[in-house]
This record gives sequence, C-alpha cells and structure tokens, in this order.
Amino acid sequence: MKQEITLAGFGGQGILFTGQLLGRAGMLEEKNVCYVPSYGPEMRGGMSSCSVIISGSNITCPLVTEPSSAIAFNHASAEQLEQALKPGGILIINSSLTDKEPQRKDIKFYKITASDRAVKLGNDRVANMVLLGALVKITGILKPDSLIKVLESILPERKHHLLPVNKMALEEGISAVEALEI
Amino acid sequence: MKQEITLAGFGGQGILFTGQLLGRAGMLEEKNVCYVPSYGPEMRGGMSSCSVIISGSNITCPLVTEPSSAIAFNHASAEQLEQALKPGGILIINSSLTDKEPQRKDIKFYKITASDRAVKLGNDRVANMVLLGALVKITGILKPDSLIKVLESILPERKHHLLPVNKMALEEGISAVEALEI
Amino acid sequence: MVREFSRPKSLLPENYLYCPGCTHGIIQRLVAEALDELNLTPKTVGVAAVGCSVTNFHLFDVDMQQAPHGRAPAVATGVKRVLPDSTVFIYQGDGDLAAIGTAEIVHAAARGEKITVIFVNNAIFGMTGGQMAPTTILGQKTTTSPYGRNKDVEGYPLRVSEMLATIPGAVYVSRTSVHNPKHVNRTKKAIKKAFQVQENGEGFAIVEVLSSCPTNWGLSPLDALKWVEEKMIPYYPLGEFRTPSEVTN
Amino acid sequence: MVREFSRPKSLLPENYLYCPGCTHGIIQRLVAEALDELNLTPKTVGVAAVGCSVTNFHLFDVDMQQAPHGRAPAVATGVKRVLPDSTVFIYQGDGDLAAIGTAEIVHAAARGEKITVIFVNNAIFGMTGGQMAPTTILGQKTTTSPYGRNKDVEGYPLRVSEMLATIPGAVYVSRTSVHNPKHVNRTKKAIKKAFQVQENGEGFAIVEVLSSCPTNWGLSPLDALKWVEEKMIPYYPLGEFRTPSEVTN
Amino acid sequence: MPEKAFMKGNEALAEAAIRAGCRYFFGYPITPQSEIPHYMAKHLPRYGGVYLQSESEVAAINMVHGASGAGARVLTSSSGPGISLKSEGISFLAGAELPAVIANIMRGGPGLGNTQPSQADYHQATRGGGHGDYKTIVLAPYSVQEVVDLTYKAFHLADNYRTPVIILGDGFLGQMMEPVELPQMIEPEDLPSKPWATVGKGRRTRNIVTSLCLPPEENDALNRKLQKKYNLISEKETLVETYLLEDADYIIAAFGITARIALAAVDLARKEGIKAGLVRPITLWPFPEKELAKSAENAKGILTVELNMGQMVDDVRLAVSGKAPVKFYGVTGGLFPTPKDILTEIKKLEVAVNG
Amino acid sequence: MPEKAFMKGNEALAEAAIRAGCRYFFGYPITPQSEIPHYMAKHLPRYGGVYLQSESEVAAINMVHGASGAGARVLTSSSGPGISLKSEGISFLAGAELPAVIANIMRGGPGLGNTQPSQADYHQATRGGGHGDYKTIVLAPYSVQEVVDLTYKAFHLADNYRTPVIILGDGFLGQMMEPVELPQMIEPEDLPSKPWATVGKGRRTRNIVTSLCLPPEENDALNRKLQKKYNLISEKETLVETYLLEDADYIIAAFGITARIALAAVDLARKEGIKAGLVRPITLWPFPEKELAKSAENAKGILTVELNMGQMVDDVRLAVSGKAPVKFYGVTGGLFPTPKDILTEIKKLEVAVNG
Amino acid sequence: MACLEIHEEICKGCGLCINFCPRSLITLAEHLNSKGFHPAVLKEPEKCNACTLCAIMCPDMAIEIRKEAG
Amino acid sequence: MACLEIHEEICKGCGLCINFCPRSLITLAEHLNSKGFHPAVLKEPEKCNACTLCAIMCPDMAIEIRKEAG
Ligand SMILES: Cc1ncc(C[n+]2csc(CCOP(=O)(O)OP(=O)(O)O)c2C)c(N)n1
Ligand SMILES: Cc1ncc(C[n+]2csc(CCOP(=O)(O)OP(=O)(O)O)c2C)c(N)n1
Ligand code: SF4
Ligand code: SF4
Ligand code: SF4
Ligand code: SF4
Ligand code: SF4
Ligand code: SF4
Ligand SMILES: [Mg+2]
Ligand SMILES: [Mg+2]
Repeated sequence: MKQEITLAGFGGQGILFTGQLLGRAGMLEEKNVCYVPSYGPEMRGGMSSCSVIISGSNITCPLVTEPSSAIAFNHASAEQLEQALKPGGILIINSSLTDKEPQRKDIKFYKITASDRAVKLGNDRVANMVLLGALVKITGILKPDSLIKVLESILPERKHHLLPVNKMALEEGISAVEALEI
Repeated sequence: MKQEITLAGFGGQGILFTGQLLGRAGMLEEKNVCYVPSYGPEMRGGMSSCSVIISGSNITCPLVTEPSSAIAFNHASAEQLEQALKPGGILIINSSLTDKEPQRKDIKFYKITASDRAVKLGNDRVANMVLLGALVKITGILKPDSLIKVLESILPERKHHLLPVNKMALEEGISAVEALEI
Repeated sequence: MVREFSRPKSLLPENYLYCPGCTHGIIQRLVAEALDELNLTPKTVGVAAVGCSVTNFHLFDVDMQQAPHGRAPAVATGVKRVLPDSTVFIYQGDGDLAAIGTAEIVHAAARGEKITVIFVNNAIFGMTGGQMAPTTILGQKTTTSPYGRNKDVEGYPLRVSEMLATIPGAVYVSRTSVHNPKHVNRTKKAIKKAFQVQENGEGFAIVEVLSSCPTNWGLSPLDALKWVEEKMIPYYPLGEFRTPSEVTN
Repeated sequence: MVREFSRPKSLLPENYLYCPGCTHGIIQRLVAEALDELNLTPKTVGVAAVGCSVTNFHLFDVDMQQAPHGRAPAVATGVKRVLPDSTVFIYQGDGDLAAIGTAEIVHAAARGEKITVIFVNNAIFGMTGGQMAPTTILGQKTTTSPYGRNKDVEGYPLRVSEMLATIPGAVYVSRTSVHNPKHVNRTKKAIKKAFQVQENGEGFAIVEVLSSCPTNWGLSPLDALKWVEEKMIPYYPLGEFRTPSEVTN
Repeated sequence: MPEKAFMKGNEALAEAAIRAGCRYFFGYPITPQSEIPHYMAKHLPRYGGVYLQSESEVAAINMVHGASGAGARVLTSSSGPGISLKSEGISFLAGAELPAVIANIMRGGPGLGNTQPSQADYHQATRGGGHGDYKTIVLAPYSVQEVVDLTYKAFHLADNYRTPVIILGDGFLGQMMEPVELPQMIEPEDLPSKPWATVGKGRRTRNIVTSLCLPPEENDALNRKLQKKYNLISEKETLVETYLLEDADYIIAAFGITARIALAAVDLARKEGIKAGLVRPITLWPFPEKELAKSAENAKGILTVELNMGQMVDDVRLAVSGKAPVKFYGVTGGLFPTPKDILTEIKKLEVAVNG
Repeated sequence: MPEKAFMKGNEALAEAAIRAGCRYFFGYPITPQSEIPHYMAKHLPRYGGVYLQSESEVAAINMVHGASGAGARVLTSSSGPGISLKSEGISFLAGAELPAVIANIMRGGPGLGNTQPSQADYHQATRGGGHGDYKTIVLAPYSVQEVVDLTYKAFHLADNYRTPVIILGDGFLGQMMEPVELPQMIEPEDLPSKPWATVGKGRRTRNIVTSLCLPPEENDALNRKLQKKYNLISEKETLVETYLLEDADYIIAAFGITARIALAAVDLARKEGIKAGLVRPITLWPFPEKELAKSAENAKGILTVELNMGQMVDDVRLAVSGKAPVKFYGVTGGLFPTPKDILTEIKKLEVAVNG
Repeated sequence: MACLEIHEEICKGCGLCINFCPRSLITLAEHLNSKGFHPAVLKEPEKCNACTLCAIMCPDMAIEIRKEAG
Repeated sequence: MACLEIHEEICKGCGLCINFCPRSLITLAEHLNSKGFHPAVLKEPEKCNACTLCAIMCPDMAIEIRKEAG
C-alpha cells in the first residue's frame, strides 16, 4: 500500500496547497507521508508541481521520478505527467482545461471536468477538491473524510463557511469517477 | 664562509635599514643573501630587529635562530642577543647606550661607543655605520667599500652630501675594533 | 497624432519572467529605450544585480556581467576603470543596493565612479519571497515583518537618494516613479539624463525608481500602483536631489 | 583653583601601544572618563574594532568583545538586542567605520540601534601602515595615494557625519576634535551626551572625533595637531549635526 | 506525549531552535532557506525573542558574535553565497570560542548557480571555509525528524564545547514536509549560565571575548587548545548510521538527502542479489573514520554518492586508506540520482573490482 | 641580461605582476601584504594602469570580477580574514570562468589571530573557501625568486584556463628580501585577445559573463565542464620539486617557506646518517599526488611539516593511501620549527616505524 | 491610422492597459493563453487614437502600435 | 597646592604637554627612558598652578595631578 502521487499545473492553481492537504490527510491516517514541492528559480508564474508519497511502510527515497498516480491541472502538465508515470499508473486530468487524449496504453487515464463541476458548485477554486475526490476514489489511498478533517483543521475559522462546498466538490469528484467506471 | 647576523634595537634606530644595507652589499659582492625583518603586531614603538644571512653557498633555511654575529643597538637587545648567539658568536654592542657587560664566556664581545662616535662625527644618525664598520672588520664578511657603494646607489641624490659622514663612520667603526684588538 | 510604439532594439525578443503587472518591466524597457535613443548600445556594458531582475542580462542586447548580490557597483567599477570610454550601467533592486550593497553604492558614489545606476525601489525583497527591505515602509507587512515594520525594532526606512546626495561624487541623484504614464515619461527622462551625465564624464549618476511588487505586497497590479502613489511617495518624495550643475567640492 | 587629574578608573593600569603623540590616547581616556562619571562601568559592554585601537579591550575595565574589521556595529547590535538594559559602545577608526564597515554603520543608524559610537577619524589607515582611507583629504599623500589623493581617481573624502545625519534613527550625530584642550573638553561633553542618549533609550548616537596620526602623516605630534586644525577641520566642520530634540520621522 | 506536526524541513529547523531555547535569530534572506527567517520572524516575538534581519550575511554572523558573546543561544541561516560571506565571521566565532548554530541549506554553485538542492558545500563546511585552523561541528540530517533532533542537539553541542555548529541541509530537505515529533521546550533561563559572557562586569573582573593573540606563543597556545577540544569532540560526538553492513560487499557512503536515495538503492541491489550496505555519516565533522575504516576491511568496494562533483569522497578515502577501492558518483545543479542510477554505479564498481 | 634586484617578497610579487602585463590592482590593506598595494599604487600609474583601493575585500574581489570580465589581467591580494571575505567572489570568478590572480600572504588565525607568518589557509585555498564545486590553481613559492616566477606564470595560467589562481605565500616570504632576476615586461596589448570579454558588443553578438544557471541541467553541465578543465589542469600543470628522494627512507613533505627549513633538516639528517629526502609541492592544487605516491612506495615513513595544525597532511595521506605511515608536525602563530626540531621529529618517526 | 496589436502570448493579463486607456477600449479575454493568463484584447480598434498610454504602462511590452501604410 | 607628577616610564616624549603648558614649565629630559624616549620633566614645579592643560593633552596619561595634603 504505497502511492507516489505527482500534482502539476499553473502557478496559482493551488497545486502546493492540494499536495499538502494530501500529505496531512495521510498523516491523519497514521500513514507515512512525505511531501516534496518543486521550487523553481525565484520567479513568478510558470508551472508548479509537487509530489506526495503515502505509504504504509517507512519512506526511504523521497524522490518521485515515476509517480504511481498523477493529477494534471492543465494541458502542459498532462503531457509531462503522462510521460513520467510508471507503467500501470493513473493519470487524472482536469478536462475542463485541456482536451488531451491519452497516448500511452499502459496507464489508466481519467478525464474529470473538474473546473466545470467546481463552477457548477458555485466556486471555481474547488476544482482541486474535485480532482482529489477522483484520486481517492480511484486509488483508495485515503478516506475522503480525512481530507475534510484536515481542511477543517487548517482553514482559519473565518473560512469555515467554505467547508461544505469543498466537501461537495470532493463528492463530486468521487461520483465523477463512479460515473466513468459504470 | 657564511654569516648569520642579527641586528636589534629600538624602533626608529634604523635597524631595518641597516640590515638591508648589509644584504644589498652582500648581493653586490655576488654572495647569496637573505634579509628577514621581524615585523610585530601592527604597533609603533617598541623593539625592532632583523636578520641577514650572507653566504658563499646556497641559502636554504632563511631563519636565524642562532646568529653567528649580532649587533645590539640598545640595552634590552644586548641582553637578548647574547642569549641567542651560537657558541663562538660575535656580539657587538652600542656601548654609548648600554653599560652591559658580557655574561657568556663562549662568545666574543665588542663594546663600541657608536652613538658617541657618531655625535663626534657631527651626525648622531650614523651610529649604525660605526657598528657596521665594526662588524665587517671583525667578521671580514664584506668589503667596507661595498657598503658605501650601496649607500651611494640607494640614497636619493639630495642626500648624497651624507655619504662622506657615513664613510667616516664606517671607518670609525673599523678603527674602533682595531683599537680594541691591539 | 499617431504615435508608434514598439519594443526597443536594445531588448532582445525574449519574454520577461516578472509577475503580471510588475513595473520592473516598464523600467527595464525605459533603460533599453534610453540606450537606443542615445545610441549607446554598441559601447555599453551592463551589470546585472541579484533580484527579480537577475536574468535581465538575457534581455538587454548589450555585453553584460552578472554581479553577486549587492556588488554590482564594484563590478561596474572594475569594468569602467578598464574601459573608461565605455558606458557602464547597473540595474539594482532595493535589497541589493540598500541592504547588502550599501557599502558598494556609497563608495562608488564617493569615488565619483562614472557609471549610471538604475535603482528599483519596491520596498521589498521581491525575488526571495517578500522579505522586509531597508526601504520597507513603516507598518508594511512582509514575510519577515509579519506584524508590520516597527520603527522601534527595525528602525526607519532608508532614504537612499537623500543619503547619497550628501556625497560630492554623486553628481546626479534623482527619484522618480512609474505609477502612471506621466511619471513613466519623467522616469525615462531621468534615466536618459543619468546616461548623459556619464557620457559627459561628470561622475556618478543614480535614478531611484519607485516600483511595484503586486505579488509580495498582496495587491492587484492596479492597487499596487495606487500603493506606490499613496504610501511610498509620501515617504520617498520624488525629485532631483542633485544635478551636475550643483557639483561643488 | 587646584584641580586633580588622574587616570580614570575605567582604564586599567596598562600602557597604550599608540605612537608618541597619537591622540587616540586622549580619546580613549575621554571615553573612560565618561563611563566613570556616568557610573556606567558595571553594565557596559564595549566592542573593540580593528585599527590602532585594536587592543583597547585590554585597557577598558569593562566587559568587551573584539569585532572583525568594520563589523563592530553588528557585534554591538547583537549584544544590545540580547541585553537591552546594558550600555554598549564601539570605538572605531575611519578605515574600520567608513571603509569596510560602511554598511554596518549605516544600518545600525537606520535601525536606530541604541548604541554609542566613538568614531576616530584620522584620515588614514593607521595600523596597517598609512594607507589612504575614505576620509583621507584631497592632496594628502599616503602609502596608497603616493601622489596625493586625486578627486578624479579616488573621489572626494567621505563626510560620514553629514551622511549619517540624513538617517532618522541616528539621533545624535556630532563631530569634534582633540587638537587643543578646549576641544578635548568639548569632545568629552559630546561623548557623555552620546552615552546619555543611549541611557535615555533615544537611539543611535555617534561622535566623530578628528584625531592625529603623527606617524603616518609624517609629522611631529605638534604639527599633526596643527594639521588637524588647518587641513581637516575646514573639510570636516565641527558641530552637532543632529541632536535628539530634532528627531522627526 | 510529544507534539506532532507536519512541517517543512526549514520550519522544523526553526521550531526546533526555539524549543532548544534559542531566542535570537539574525539573518539575511536567501533561497532555499527563507522559511527559516519567516518562521522566526513570526514566532520569536511571542517568546520575547528577537528576529532581526541584518543588512547582509556579514552583518548577520557578526550580530551572532555579539549575541553569543552576550550569552544567548542564537541561530543564523543561509545558503551558498551567504555562507561564503559568513566565513570570516565563522572563523572569528571559532577563534573566540563562541557557541552558535549556523544552518546552510545548500543550493547549486559555484557562484550564483541556482537555488536547487545541492551538497556542494561539504568541503566548505568541513574544512572551514574561513581562514586559519579551526573546525566546526557539522550535522547532516536526512529527514525532517532528524532536522528537528539535530538542531535541538546542535545548540547543546555549541554551548558545551563553545564552538560554532553547522547544520548542513539542502534545498530538498528544507522544502519537503514530513510528520515530526517535536521535543520539549527549553526556557533560556533554565540553561546553565555562561560565566565567560560579556554582560556587563558588575563586580567581577571583566570578561573579554576575542580571537586576537598578538604574541606568536599565545596564538599557538590558542590553536593547541582548540585542537585539543576538536580531538575531544571527535572522540565523543561522532555520529553515523549504517544499514546492512555486516555482510556487505559493496558499501555506499552518502549523507543527508542522498542517503535516503541510497537506502532505496541498497534495497534494490539486495533484491538483485548484490550484497550492498550503507554508511551514513551524520556528523560530517567529526567524520566517522573508524566506522568506515572497519567496514572497508571486508568490503570489495565503496561507492560514495553525493550531490556534488566529489567532496566527502576525500574523507572516505582518508578513512579507508587504501583498504578498498573507492569510487565516486555524483550529479549537481538540482539533479538527483535515482535508486536505479545508483544501482547501475554499484554494478559498474562490481565489474571494475572483479576485473 | 635579466634585470637583478634586491626585493621583498611582496614587492617582487607586485613587480612580477606588472611585468606579466597586469595593469589593474584592486585591494584593501591588511598586514602582512601591504607592500603589494603600496608598490602597485606607486608604479601602476606610470604604466597607464590603475591602482584602486576598494572599500573592502568584498568590493575588491568584485572589482576584479568586473576588470577581468572586461578582458584585463588583474591582481588582488590580501591575507586571512580578507581572503575569507573574498570567498564568495572567488566562487563567482570560478563559476563565471574569469581569470584573476589572488595573492594570500598568510597570517596567524583563526579569527583576528595575529599578523605573523602562517600556512593555515591551505585548506581554504585548495578546497575552495567558497561555496560550490570549484578549484583554484594554488601556487606556493618558497623564495623571493620563485615569488617572481610563479606570479608571472600565474597570469598565464589564469588566462589560459580562464580560472582564478591563488598565490599562497606567508608573511615571512612577503617580508624577506632576496636578490631576484626579473622577467621581461609583457605589454598588455601584446597579449592574446579575449573574444569572450564584455567590452561593448560593437557589431558582434553580445557577450555575457555569469555564473547563473537556473535549470538544473545547465548548472550540472557547467560543473562538468569545470571538472573537465580541472582534470586537464591536474594533468598538465602539476609542479613539484624533490630533494634526495631516490634512496630516502624518510620523506619530509613541506611547502613554501617551511620547505626551506625542511631542506636544511634533510641535510642535518643526512649528516647523521639518516636517509631523509624532501617532496615540495609547488602547486598545492593540483597536488602532486603521483610523485608522492611513487616516493611513498619505498619510504619507511613520511613527515609532513606545516605552519598550521595539519592541513596539507590530508593531501599527503590521500596520495600515499596507506602505503607508508604519515606523521604530522606543525607549529602556528608565527612560530617556526628549526631544522633541528624537524630532525627530532624524523627521529621520532624512525622509532615509531621501527618499533 | 494606427494599428494596435496585443500579443496574446506575451500578455500576462495584469490589466494595467485597461486602466490607463482613456477610452476604455481594452478588456480581458475569457480564454486563457498558454501561460494560463486571460490576455488583454482591444474591444473597439476603430476608436483607438494610438495615444500609446496603454503601451507605455504595459510592463511586458505586449502592446505594439505601428503606423499603418496609408 | 598641587603635586604634578610625570611618570617617566609611561611618557613617550611626544612633547604635547610642553606646547600646551601656558607657563612653559615642561621640557624633555636629556636621558632616554627604558623605551628609548626622552621623557618630559617639570622644570619648575613651584610655578605650576595645576591648570591640568598638560595632563588633558597628554595622550598617555603620563601626567598625574593630585591635591597635596594640606
Ligand atoms: C549573498 C547573497 N545573499 C542573498 C541572496 C538572495 N537574494 C537574491 S535576490 C535578493 C533580494 C532581492 O531584493 P531586491 O534587490 O529588492 O530585488 P527585487 O527582487 O525586489 O527586485 C536576495 C536576498 C543572494 N543571491 N546572495
Ligand atoms: C577583514 C580585514 N581586512 C583588513 C584588515 C587589516 N586592517 C587592520 S586595521 C585596518 C585599518 C585601520 O584603520 P582605521 O580604522 O582608520 O584605524 P586607525 O589605525 O587609523 O586608528 C586594516 C585595514 C583586517 N584586520 N581585517
Ligand atoms: S516578486 Fe515582485 S518584484 Fe519580483 S517579479 Fe514579482 S512583482 Fe515583480
Ligand atoms: S599609527 Fe597613527 S593612529 Fe596608529 S598609533 Fe601611531 S600615530 Fe596613532
Ligand atoms: S493607444 Fe490609447 S486609445 Fe488606443 S488602446 Fe491604447 S490607451 Fe487606448
Ligand atoms: S498591460 Fe500588457 S500584460 Fe498587462 S494586460 Fe495589458 S497587454 Fe497584458
Ligand atoms: S598643570 Fe598647567 S601649569 Fe602645571 S605644568 Fe601642567 S600645564 Fe603647566
Ligand atoms: S604629553 Fe605625556 S607623553 Fe607626551 S611628552 Fe608630555 S608627558 Fe610625555
Ligand atoms: Mg526590491
Ligand atoms: Mg584611521
């Protein structure tokens, strides 16, 4: 039971926050976790990515060079992550922002219209939770509830009104996968 | 044929200049020479000393820890140099400034009233030449003429009027030794 | 009256790495325009400092050296002393110039080094993540003054131009801003003047340009310009603090 | 009126290593007298700089640290931040303070660091053999300006007090001299004031004292004092450039 | 129950320092260590401490001098160029026997290089970037938990031996997040007093903190005193961790983050039937010479893996002293070897050794 | 006929630099090297050159950066604390591949130490006091004549390899006077042009002098390029001198001024029937590993003598790699071992080796 | 007549041009460019008098203004 | 009455006291002290009014002035 997850997208899409959320949730479930952001030259804009390892056993190497699953928040990262995935790996893309089609045959490919669904839920910033919902649903690495609990603990009180929409987004992601799998 | 000569006295007595003069004269005579000043903490006043090696053969170690001859320009350095001299070594003191008497039996001790003689020659600053005269007379390491030639070459034109008194001082030193030796 | 506007020739066709709305971009363009208009490009050697403008040596189409953080005035001095007929300019941020590089800028000024300094004051260490700079204004929150700059702990912001103006060798010292088109144009004039002072062999010339950092100020690009106008200019008055005619002993 | 005169208690009975006639000796004594008279000795921490005064930590009868060349203001800052109730002073030469230590003194002033700085300006690097300092006056010959300081090559001498007086955190900035008894007494007053400013928690205080270096100027001790009066003071006017009452933002 | 948290290496370092009783931080921003000052700026005031951003790294290390001399536990941190600028000050701290903790979160060099993870300041840290004969204790954590534990320990070592201690991390370790257990808070007033500190003499004879020794004999005596201290530290404070060393034919030597990758490589190798093992120096100075010398005796070859062009490998060679062939493998600039890359190098070594 | 003169080491260094076509000096005074700037201040203007006293050593090394980048031969000099301050800049020079000559006339450390002769900056010079993977060529003259010859050569090496070169002298060598033969004057305009220099682009494409390499691959490529250069230098430029090595049982390894004393010690030993010999590395980096390894094969023991607490001895051990026992003997602070002292140590080594 | 062109791939959507256009002729597009920004577009080119104010304030030189042939 | 003492071994013979004594009461001795300097001496103690000017200008605190008992 070990997942090496890479998340990538534009700077500003909340990639690092989403990765930390995953990491914290893993910690909550008393798993071994390790979160590694990629930090670029000290410049703004451009791409952002990070990796999270969640494992039942001790984590030695913290590098993720061949992720077992990945979430692509935009087109460019979808291209990159597809290349990087290990055989049998899982690629989840935000298909609201890219029309990318899978090239590799040895990976599992999930298109989630995350941004559209987020907008429908009334907050385009929760696209990340939709994608996370898909991830936990597909991999089973974490309980969805753990993510919500972590959100609760790290969001400042004054942002707690956002919890419901985040929860809904998570569920939206889960059911999006269920729909695909049917 | 090798002399390891140490000169010591107060800062301001021209010790370093005198040592360099010796070195240059040795070079003029195509001997191997090496001049080493001791430079203290970056402070003024206090003691000044230097060593000069003049040798017919290659000079390896430039350190003079046991001089074969020494000139003491004042009392304190006379004490020190007497201790340092190698057995059989030569100690020349400016007896105008110290009434030191020899303690060691295994060295040769020369009292030269250098300052008094310099004053008599009309320039108290040429005491060093009196002492050098004594040194070259006693050790035979250099021709007195070489010292004068060097002086000629390093003194700026406007100081050439000082050459005669320096020459006289040198001769004064030589004859002082001759007087002692009689 | 139809005017033309296009990229100055002294800027290569690479894109800036600055954040959206960062006025570094404007200032850098003005420098290139000045080089173009004064025909200095072929004989110019630029010195890049360390800060958000660190990669500007990729952009200016002139020979350039990259200096260690804060040391551009020293590097520029080395260049100018070897090549007295060249045009040497530096482009420094406020962290670079007013913090680590204080000694270098003061002494380049004191020596009357014949170089042109473009000093981009955005009241922050932009590149490294928005830390307090010596120029950060009182009360301003930064990643290292999270409770706002407090005069009792960190002291008052440093007014570099006023300080350098006490130095005889600094013959042109001027502070401008780029928060609106009028001031952009004034800044351009000042930058051109600073180059002309060098060409005339008159001495050290510096233009301090107030600039925005929307990212680290946590403001929209537009609000950041307002902040320049409303918060910075009152503490950092614009104007010429020294011009060549005033050069006295 | 019979007066007494003896060695201040805050100076240990060691002898100075200064050259004959060097006025470092007078200034150092005045600091000790100020400490005595203000009863500060027990709570004082001094910071020695590097220069001819380097060994003054052997002489002041107070706790002392020895700073690297130019960095005494930073060391003093470290001390004062840990011990806000102590009295912290620095004794720096002009090479130390106005050359290598420029950034440190400017920023200690900018932070309004509550320390007292005794700045001994003798227009030369004394300890290392009489090299040009940033304060060396025009035309002055030194071992590294053997043809006389030339404004076109080395620039104008730096007037540190005038420069620091532009910084709000520097609440007491004064220049004095010790070339005759009257000025020695004025210097003492200034030094006492600089300590009092610290005791009052008002901010950074500096006294620049013009001092002689007979050895490296190649002058007799007496001629050296005349040189202070005739050559230095005209370029370095005496007076208070800032006093606490004027403190404004 | 120890407190648990999910923290970046840099933040963990800062928090551990506070818990070790450090109330003063002087530093200058530089990537990839800036979270340390950010954290300190935010939290120190709450403990009555002082965060002060200095005008430069040179000023920072000298503020550390002042604060340490005044008796406080004090931290500074930087990376590459900033550490170089501090090297004069570090030499002064060592010479004046002042305790201090200095974190170097290494980035790509030489020169401006880049801000990516690196281990290229090994020589600088262990050989003294500064002038003169001195050593600093150098601690090289390989996980966020160890960042905490070693930082906490660093303050103790520094005070105990009156010596600067360097924590040698890298950008990767500084930026990564892992769960950590945090140690107990030490209140500065509970720490042993420092009778040598310059705090105002009061009624005692004055204290002097200096590294100036004008007479040759004094300077020589200081150097011999320091050397004695360094020998004692070597004897008592060397830290090393090993993995599957007992029967290892091929030993990987690696420190810090690289050792984590090497651990995975050892497992890979074992899976393929190659008897690999790992030596991980935790103190880079004092270097675990004996452990390495011992393990070299039965080894067929040693592979040193570093994020540089070959620096610790000198110490490995010195320790091994010809008893086994020592090979080096390294990448720089923010690149990382993968466990597979390391395995490939072990296989090459195997071929080289067996002809 | 070559010109002869009686000069101080420091002055000889300055004069040799001028003759090597160096017309720019940027520096900051410090004992015991101040005669170098004094000489330059006096003489450079006569050759149309520039002596500029910088506000600090940090500024000095960066002025060197600018001047070197502008294509000039340029010198700076300092000692201990000043060299430490220059270490950031030296790393930048190495990273930007700029030629420069840097003299370190060593004094007692650590910290402020004193101004007496020392060899305690060996590690700093050979391991790069600065951050990142870089090397500087390090030349260690042992007589005033060699000061002249190696300084002259240093400028050639620097330009040829586009690398900083350090001349590692000490206060003794700097202050002592010996007769020297001076080499021919090179006019800067006769030197090969530097097409990479930043002199104003004119009509060509622009030149950039930088050590910034943001992408990891670029930084790694720079490091590999540097490493290749360093390997070439090691191969081609290693300099060493030996004395009575053929039949030596006991080898003294010493550099610079200490090697002069060691020479006398070898003679003393031979007089007493002990077969001693000397290895004197002239380039400290690249270190003459092969020569030492070879001579170690037949030796019973090696004694490294230095004016420090043991620095070059690391390189001797690395070269010898266990083939013979290596012992260290050193004093610091301005003290010197006498030839007799060294002989005593050889005898101790003899006893230790023969049981 | 002038021709104003906004280079969509250079634009970072900062909006400064929008604010400084005295005739309010510029707006941000709905779509993202390849860098993830909503680029500025000139709504009513015919109303533009080439005053260059937008271009002067554009930090990225995304706006170019040329004299039209004729 | 006051008692002025010049500590011969501390004195460096710089002559500043001589210059600043308004009554010209000080001069340099013929002999050298152990440091090699001609020390200052008070020629006519009885004329000294303890104005302290000499002491104030002495860089080496070689001059001490005490109130005499009585
Ligand atoms: C010696 C050194 N210290 C610190 C840094 C890290 N650093 C890079 S840029 C910078 C500050 C930049 O601020 P500023 O000069 O104001 O430029 P801005 O990014 O705001 O334009 C710092 C501290 C460095 N590169 N080198
Ligand atoms: C980093 C460093 N650079 C240079 C020196 C050498 N140094 C010692 S004192 C000094 C200058 C002293 O001049 P100043 O501060 O004016 O004091 P003064 O001797 O004139 O009183 C210098 C350059 C040093 N000790 N450390
Ligand atoms: S961080 Fe600030 S200064 Fe730097 S590019 Fe972004 S907005 Fe501009
Ligand atoms: S060198 Fe100058 S400053 Fe130094 S002690 Fe002598 S006279 Fe005073
Ligand atoms: S040129 Fe002037 S009118 Fe045209 S779009 Fe730009 S600002 Fe508006
Ligand atoms: S100012 Fe430039 S970058 Fe900003 S929105 Fe307008 S065109 Fe785009
Ligand atoms: S105290 Fe006054 S009168 Fe007496 S010797 Fe001194 S200066 Fe002269
Ligand atoms: S002033 Fe002092 S040191 Fe100078 S001569 Fe007089 S007593 Fe002596
Ligand atoms: Mg800035
Ligand atoms: Mg001075």
